[in-house]
Amino acid sequence: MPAQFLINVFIALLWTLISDEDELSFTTFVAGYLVGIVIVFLMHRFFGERFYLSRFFSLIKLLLIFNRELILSAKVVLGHIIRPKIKFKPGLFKYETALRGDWETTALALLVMLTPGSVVVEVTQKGDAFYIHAMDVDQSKNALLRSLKRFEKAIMEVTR
Amino acid sequence: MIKHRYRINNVILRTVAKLVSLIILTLAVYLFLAGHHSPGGGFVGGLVLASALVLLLIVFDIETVRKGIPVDFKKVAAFGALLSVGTGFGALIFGENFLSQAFDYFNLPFFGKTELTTVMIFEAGVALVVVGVVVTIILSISEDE
Amino acid sequence: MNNLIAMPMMLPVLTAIILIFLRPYIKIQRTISLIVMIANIGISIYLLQLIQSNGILRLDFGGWEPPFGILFVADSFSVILVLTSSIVTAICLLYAFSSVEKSYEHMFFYSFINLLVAGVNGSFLTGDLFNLFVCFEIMLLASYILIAFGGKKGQLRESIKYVIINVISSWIFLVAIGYLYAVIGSLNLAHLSERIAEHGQTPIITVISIVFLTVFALKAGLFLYFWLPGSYSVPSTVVGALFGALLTKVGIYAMFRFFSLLFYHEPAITHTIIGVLAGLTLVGGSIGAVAYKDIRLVASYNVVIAVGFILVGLAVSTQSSLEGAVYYLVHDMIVKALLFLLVGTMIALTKETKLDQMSGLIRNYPLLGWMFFIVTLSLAGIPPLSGFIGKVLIGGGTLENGSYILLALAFISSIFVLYSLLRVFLSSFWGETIISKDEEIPMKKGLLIPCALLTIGSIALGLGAESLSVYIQDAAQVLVDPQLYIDAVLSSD
Amino acid sequence: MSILILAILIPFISAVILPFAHRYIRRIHVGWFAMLVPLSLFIYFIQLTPIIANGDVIQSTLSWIPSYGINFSAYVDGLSLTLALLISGVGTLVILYSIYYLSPKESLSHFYTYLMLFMGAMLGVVMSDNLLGLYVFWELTSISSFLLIAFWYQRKRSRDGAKKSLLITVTGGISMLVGFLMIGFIAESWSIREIIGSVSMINDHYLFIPAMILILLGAFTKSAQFPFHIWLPDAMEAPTPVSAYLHSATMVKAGIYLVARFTPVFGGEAVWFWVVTSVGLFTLFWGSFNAVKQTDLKALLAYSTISQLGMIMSMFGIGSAALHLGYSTESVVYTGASFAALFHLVNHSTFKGALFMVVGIVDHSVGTRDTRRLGGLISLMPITFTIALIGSMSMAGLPPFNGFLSKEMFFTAVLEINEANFFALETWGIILPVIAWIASVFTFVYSTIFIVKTFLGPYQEERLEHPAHEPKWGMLVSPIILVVLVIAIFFFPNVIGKNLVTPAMNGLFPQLIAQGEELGQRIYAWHGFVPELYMTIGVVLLGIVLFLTKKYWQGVYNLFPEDLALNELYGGLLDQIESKSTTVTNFYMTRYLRDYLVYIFLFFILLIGGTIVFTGAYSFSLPENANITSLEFIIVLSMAVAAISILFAKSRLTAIVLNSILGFGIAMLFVLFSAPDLALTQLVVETVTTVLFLVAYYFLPEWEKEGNRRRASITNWIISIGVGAVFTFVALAAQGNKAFDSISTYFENAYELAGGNNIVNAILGDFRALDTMLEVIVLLIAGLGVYVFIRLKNKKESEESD
Amino acid sequence: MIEIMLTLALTLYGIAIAISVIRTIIGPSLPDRIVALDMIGVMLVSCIAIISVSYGTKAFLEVILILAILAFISTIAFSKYIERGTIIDSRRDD
Amino acid sequence: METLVTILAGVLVTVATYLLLSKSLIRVVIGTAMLTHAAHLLIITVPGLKIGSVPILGEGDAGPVDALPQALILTSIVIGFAVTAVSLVLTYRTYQEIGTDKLDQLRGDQDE
Amino acid sequence: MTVDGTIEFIAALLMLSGAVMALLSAIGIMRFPDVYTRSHAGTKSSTLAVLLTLLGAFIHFASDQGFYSVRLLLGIVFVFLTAPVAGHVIIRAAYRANVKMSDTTIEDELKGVLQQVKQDAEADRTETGEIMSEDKKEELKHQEE
Ligand code: NA
Ligand code: NA
Repeated sequence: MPAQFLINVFIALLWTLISDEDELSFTTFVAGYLVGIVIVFLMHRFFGERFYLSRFFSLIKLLLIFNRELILSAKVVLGHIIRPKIKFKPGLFKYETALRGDWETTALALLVMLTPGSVVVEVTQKGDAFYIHAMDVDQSKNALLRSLKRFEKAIMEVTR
Repeated sequence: MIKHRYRINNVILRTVAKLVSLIILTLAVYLFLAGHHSPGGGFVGGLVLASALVLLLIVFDIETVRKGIPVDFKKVAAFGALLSVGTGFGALIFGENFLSQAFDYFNLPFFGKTELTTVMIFEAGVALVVVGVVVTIILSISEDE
Repeated sequence: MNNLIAMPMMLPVLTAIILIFLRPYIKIQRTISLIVMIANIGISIYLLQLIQSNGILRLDFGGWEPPFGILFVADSFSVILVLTSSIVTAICLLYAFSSVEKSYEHMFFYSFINLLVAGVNGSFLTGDLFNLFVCFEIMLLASYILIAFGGKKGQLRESIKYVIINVISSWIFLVAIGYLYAVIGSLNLAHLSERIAEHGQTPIITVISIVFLTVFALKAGLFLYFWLPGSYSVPSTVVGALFGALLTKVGIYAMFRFFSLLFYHEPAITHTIIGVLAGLTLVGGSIGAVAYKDIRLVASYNVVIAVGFILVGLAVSTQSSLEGAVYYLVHDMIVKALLFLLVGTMIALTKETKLDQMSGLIRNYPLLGWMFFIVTLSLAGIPPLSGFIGKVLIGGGTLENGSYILLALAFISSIFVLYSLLRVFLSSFWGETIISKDEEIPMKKGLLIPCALLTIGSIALGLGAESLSVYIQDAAQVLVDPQLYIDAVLSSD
Repeated sequence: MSILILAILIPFISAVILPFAHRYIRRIHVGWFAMLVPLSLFIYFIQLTPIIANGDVIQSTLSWIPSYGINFSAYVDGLSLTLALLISGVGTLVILYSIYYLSPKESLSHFYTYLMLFMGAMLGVVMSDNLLGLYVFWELTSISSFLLIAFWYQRKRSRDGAKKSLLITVTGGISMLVGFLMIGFIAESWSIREIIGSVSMINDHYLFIPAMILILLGAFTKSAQFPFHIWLPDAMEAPTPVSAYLHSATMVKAGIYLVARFTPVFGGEAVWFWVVTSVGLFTLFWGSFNAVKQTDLKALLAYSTISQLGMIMSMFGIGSAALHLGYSTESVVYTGASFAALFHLVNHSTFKGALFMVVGIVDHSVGTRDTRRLGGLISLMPITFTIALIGSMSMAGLPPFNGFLSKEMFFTAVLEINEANFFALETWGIILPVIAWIASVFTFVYSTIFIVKTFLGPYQEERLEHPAHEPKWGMLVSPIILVVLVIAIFFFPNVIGKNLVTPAMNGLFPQLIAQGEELGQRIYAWHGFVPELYMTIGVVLLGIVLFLTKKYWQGVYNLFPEDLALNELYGGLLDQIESKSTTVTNFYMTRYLRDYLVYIFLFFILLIGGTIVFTGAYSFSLPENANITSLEFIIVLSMAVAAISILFAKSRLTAIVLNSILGFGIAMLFVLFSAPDLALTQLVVETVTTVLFLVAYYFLPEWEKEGNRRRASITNWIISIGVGAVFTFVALAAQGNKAFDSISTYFENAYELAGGNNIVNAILGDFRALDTMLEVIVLLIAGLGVYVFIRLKNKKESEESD
Repeated sequence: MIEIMLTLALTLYGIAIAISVIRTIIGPSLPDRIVALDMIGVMLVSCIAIISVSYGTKAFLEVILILAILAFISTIAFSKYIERGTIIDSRRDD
Repeated sequence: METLVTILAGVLVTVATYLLLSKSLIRVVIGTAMLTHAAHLLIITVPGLKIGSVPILGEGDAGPVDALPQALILTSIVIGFAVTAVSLVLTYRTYQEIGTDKLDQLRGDQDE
Repeated sequence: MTVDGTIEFIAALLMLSGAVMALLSAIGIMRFPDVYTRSHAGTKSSTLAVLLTLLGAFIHFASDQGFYSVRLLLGIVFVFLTAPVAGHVIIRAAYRANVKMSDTTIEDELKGVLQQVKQDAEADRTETGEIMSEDKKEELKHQEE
């Protein structure tokens, strides 16, 4: 995969030189890079690997999912805040994840935590389960579990 | 010292800290270099650098950090001071007043018109002292039995 | 351009840094430190000559002209003090070689000494208000470390008080700088002086001058000396000697500088206050000097007395009293160093600290005893030793000014000085010899020689007072006539 | 360098050389070398007599600190020469005596070194024209005396005696120095001659009388005048040659000399007359009165000396009256007293020196000086007895000895002054002859006691350390020479009178001499049947009666425990000073940081606040203010609240959290006030500091409730608010009193000047790079220091041993 | 208009900060204070951003970053202190 | 604004002074740190607040504020850090050796 | 309103809404019953507030000065990266330091698991010099109230 990137950079450089301007300019380089992306995408199968930017797209997808969740659950928390009487029922539950490795675990944890209303309190020693504190277990545990699954999938698209 | 009978899985913190400290280090270098024209400079650069190390020390431990950065921070500080004071004495060689700084613009390949100044050396010294001292202090206390 | 002026501060700084790299090599550390001090002595002497021929010298750091940059100003007053401090330090270093533990020497001891000296010399030389603050801090930081060097209980206990009190005084200093900058808008001493003269020393400026006075009073131990006896009696002998000789002098120097260069327009307020404080200091110091049997305390209170005495010279501020004060400063630096070295040596030899626990030492250590006797006389201002001329001139100044109470206090205090030290001499050196020849701790030459050098210094300074007079008159001249200083600094050359 | 200067210096030089001589030339007693010094000096001075007697003076100057007019200017006139001859002459004899007196086991090199120091100093005193030069030597005599008294420093009494003498004489010396400074200040000269020349110009200066009193204090302490005499008896702890030399013949005469020397300056003043005369007279009485009850021969001689010094002093006082009258026939009458004083000065040295040597011989011989154990030595020590007899008869003022002559002249003087009608003498004058006469009676009594108790009566060998025997001849030579002089002077008084005393009068009354007054006198043993003679006869008669009835009236002394009281006063004073000092100092030096900080803050509040009030700095207008946005207001308020909350924080962690809020707040204000660099630095430093606190907390205990008593806490509040108020007030006043624009517009050219756009950075890195460099050093010190603190620990804390 | 909005925003932030300060003071538990402190830090980041906009300067952008970083470090440090009592370990514990 | 900030500085001074007067060394050290803040507020207020833009050439339209006080404060901040570090370590070493951080127990021996 | 004007208005609106979010979060940390729930408001709702504000500022600079501030973007990333970790670490600390959960809490699956861990932690703390005891006393006192 780094090879793809290097090739892309090489193309960009080439593009810059070909453009033959008075000065080396960053915008030309960017343009060259964009051109390179197209070229590399077309040819990535020759390298027998995934197109290196597909991870990038997955990442963007992950972000989008996340943003949706973020806004949704922010609404929930804010709702609790402005409600005249506080009547949610917090709780601490265990969630076993399919993700493995430091980066995956971390990413999922970050997402869980960024989602308002849920915090990872502990990670098990093996790193295969989280203890999550949810602000309102009663109402949103299921919703939370659902978004967790979505996150897991999205993360795996990026990392694997 | 503490015998760790229970273990904390610090994976989240450590993973993020690695990433974050990279960002901080980059920022530190940036601040150092940019200082002449925008906020920053030797002090801030050094301090930020030091704070990155502090973060690593908190999140990891002295042993790990020492392995990662095997330098004597006292010497780093001293070397920094030597640089700073050295530029002071350096001016004498050129028959200038003590601590006279010189700057000029040069055309360098790839960088274009670049300003090179002895203040850079001076400030590098400052930064090194700051890093060296902050880390020395924190390490000294933390390592005390 | 007189880069030489920077050297008394910069050489020690550079040395201190280099010594860090030479940590394992004690011999080299010692040699370099000593060489640097000797170099400083040479430089100072040369500068004194240069000032005689060329007038006040200055060095604009980085070539930035005053009042914009920082500069060092070398007039006779400051250079005389630099010279004396270099001499004292060089001699104290000699003493250190034979007295300081190896483990200390491995712990950057000489770096700290160099830095202390750098701070002191910088304070003497700088012509910039804020830079003075920074130089103070260098000196103080080094002193914070040195006072507790070794980490003994007593040292820690006293040093923490010393540090806190100095932190507070530094804070007041900073605040005072802020105040003055708010009103005058400059940091260059000469420029400040010029502007104050132009604007007049308005009430607020007088108030600010008192804020400065508070700072320097704390540093010098003028009236606010209560921190001093405790702190000065805990560090190791050499450090104690350097403290006794140098530290309060910096505060005193600053007071002289500020109240002769900047705030000299309302002497009825400022100088009167200084006079009252000096008088009270003399009283308190005198009482303290005879109050205790711990010889380190006796020595420390003697420091206090000297502060009061010298400040009488400033309170009076006549040409004569100022000359006397400069003489007395030089004398006191040398003799106080000697006193502290002797006291430390006594303690090291007997393992006792109280004068009634020692007896008959003169049999065991005759030279030590006689040097103590000489130091006693010298501090009491007995001629022809070094304290005499300063005393005479300050006394003369008080007469010119009609300050009879100060005159009386100043001279009565020297009786207390005499009595306090005589007590030590009589009880510790004379009397039955209780240390037999076999249990006697042998006296190292390395301890004796530095003391002897200082003793000779005191005698030489007394007998050879004339040789210094031209420089000292010049020094006082600048204090009397600030325009000399201003012209030297603000003229572009 | 002239021979004169050399004469003063030779003793000092030999003081340095003698120890070496002692060390390397073992076979010859070092005293012989030492004796050469005064001997040669004596010869030198003798050959000056004709010149001086001629009315000439010799002078020579050795520059010391010419810039301040402080020099050693030797000036020899009759007065100086008289004393110089005494110093060198008696010196020679004393050293000769000491060679036999001191055991070679003693630390001879020290002894002679001190003695030489003393001799040089003494010569310096009597020959200095420069006041400060005189003072130098003056103090040197005190110091060498101190060293000599404590020659046997292992003895507590020696040390105490030495200490007492040093304290009293140096205190007097310092007082005298102040007097010198005053007189020098008003006369604008350090030269005694020049001062004398300008007396008429300076004598109505308001410092004139204070200067006189201060100088007299110096003279009185040195000459053991009442009430400062208490050091002299204790000084008898010194080896006897020292007592003979310093404490009777020479050093104590320094004060007398000073009075004589300053007579032309202060002489015309009533204060001078009365102080000198009455102190002298009372001392005369008190010394003689107390001498009678002494049982130690040396103590007896000490009090006798005190008494005799008082007598000389009073005569100088009386003589000074002449200057009040100026040039007139009457004045000669009074100058006679001074003449007598000078004459007695010489006489006293001869007989008293001899007597001291006798005591030394007796002591040496039988091992005691206690009159209660002595007696009957006449047969065993006839030569000694003869010497003693001559000496004490002279002391008692009997013919045919020199003491008689001077005492008669003394009587004449007191009788004459009784007649005077100035200085309120009409009323008080009669006291003078009365006291003089009474004192002479007691003098007769103790002189008799000296002889009778020692040499007559029963010989009680069992009470002595050794059986009595005559000493070696060497020890007798000196006293014999002295008593020969005692007799010789009686028969040929005018040799002294004409060659020494008359020229010396020049020194006292130069004004009168200048006007042609003839002050020389011929001395006669026989005046005819004049009141003086009757007085002497009365003295003898009453003296014998008193001696014989001594045991009946001795109880009188119990009524006068004052002498003891004076000594107790001295001892008590020292003890009181020490203990009160300890109490006072302990009272405020509590070694408690809080108290020290209270002092600092009170000082800050009172002094600065006081100055504000005093100078009127309180009236000012507030500076022009920028607007306050709500965010700013909230931030400021939050900071204030957070800060105050720290005071109430129950845990240290809370405190540090609140402190972090402050840090954030400050950084925020820096942002608001357009200081990005500061904000950056503040933030990082704050964080690192916090981390530091947390690291250190690990080692420190949780903080406890302060548990202050209510009062302490109220005090704390008052002080805190006071400091805050003063700080704020001055700050506002300073801002409201802006007088000049800042210099910093210059830095706005940072780009052209230093090649940087960031002005703050340009200042730090270039314009004020020195600050930055040094600040880095500060940081370095802190870093290394922390390392040292932690690494350098006492392995085994052996508490407090250095 | 925009200026008013910015001022309003700053005021709201100010109030939020004030509330957080109160939480820091009243606690009651130490983690409560840390939560509030962390929040103050993050809100200040926003404030500085707004101030930069309203002052029209880019000079504070570094401050924003640094503040974010340091708030994080402080929080980590405090938390570790609460958790363990020591914030810097000498040796690896895993 | 200037007056407000100055008063804030005054409040900080008051609080700091109160802390300095306490027995516990840690309180005292915190007090010293707070004093420094007050001094900095004072100095930054000196040239007048919000009358210029940031002292970076080319930033903002108004002329730059007086940069000198800022430079001074920067120096002082760093020095303050150094001092705090030293006093903190001294405090802890004192506690370690003597076993108390209470100043009233740190008086030491009386001579007599 | 011009395009630029509109964009700037949007930017300002973003910032303002961020401010509103922040205020709400602040109210949250006042109102919520225990530290665990407060942290939800504190560390995360405020994250959103920052996101909005910084975005607004970014847009403003981009449109107003044509300046695309990498630093602002980096700031956003940074906050996103660190805020949750901070929350996690605080909560974990609170939990391990035995800060009580509110009474309304309905489940605690970690309780049993961490029982042992807590005991160990307890033992460690006492071993390290009762550092925490005072802090904890205070907490307990507060919770009793
Ligand atoms: Na003793
Ligand atoms: Na003793």
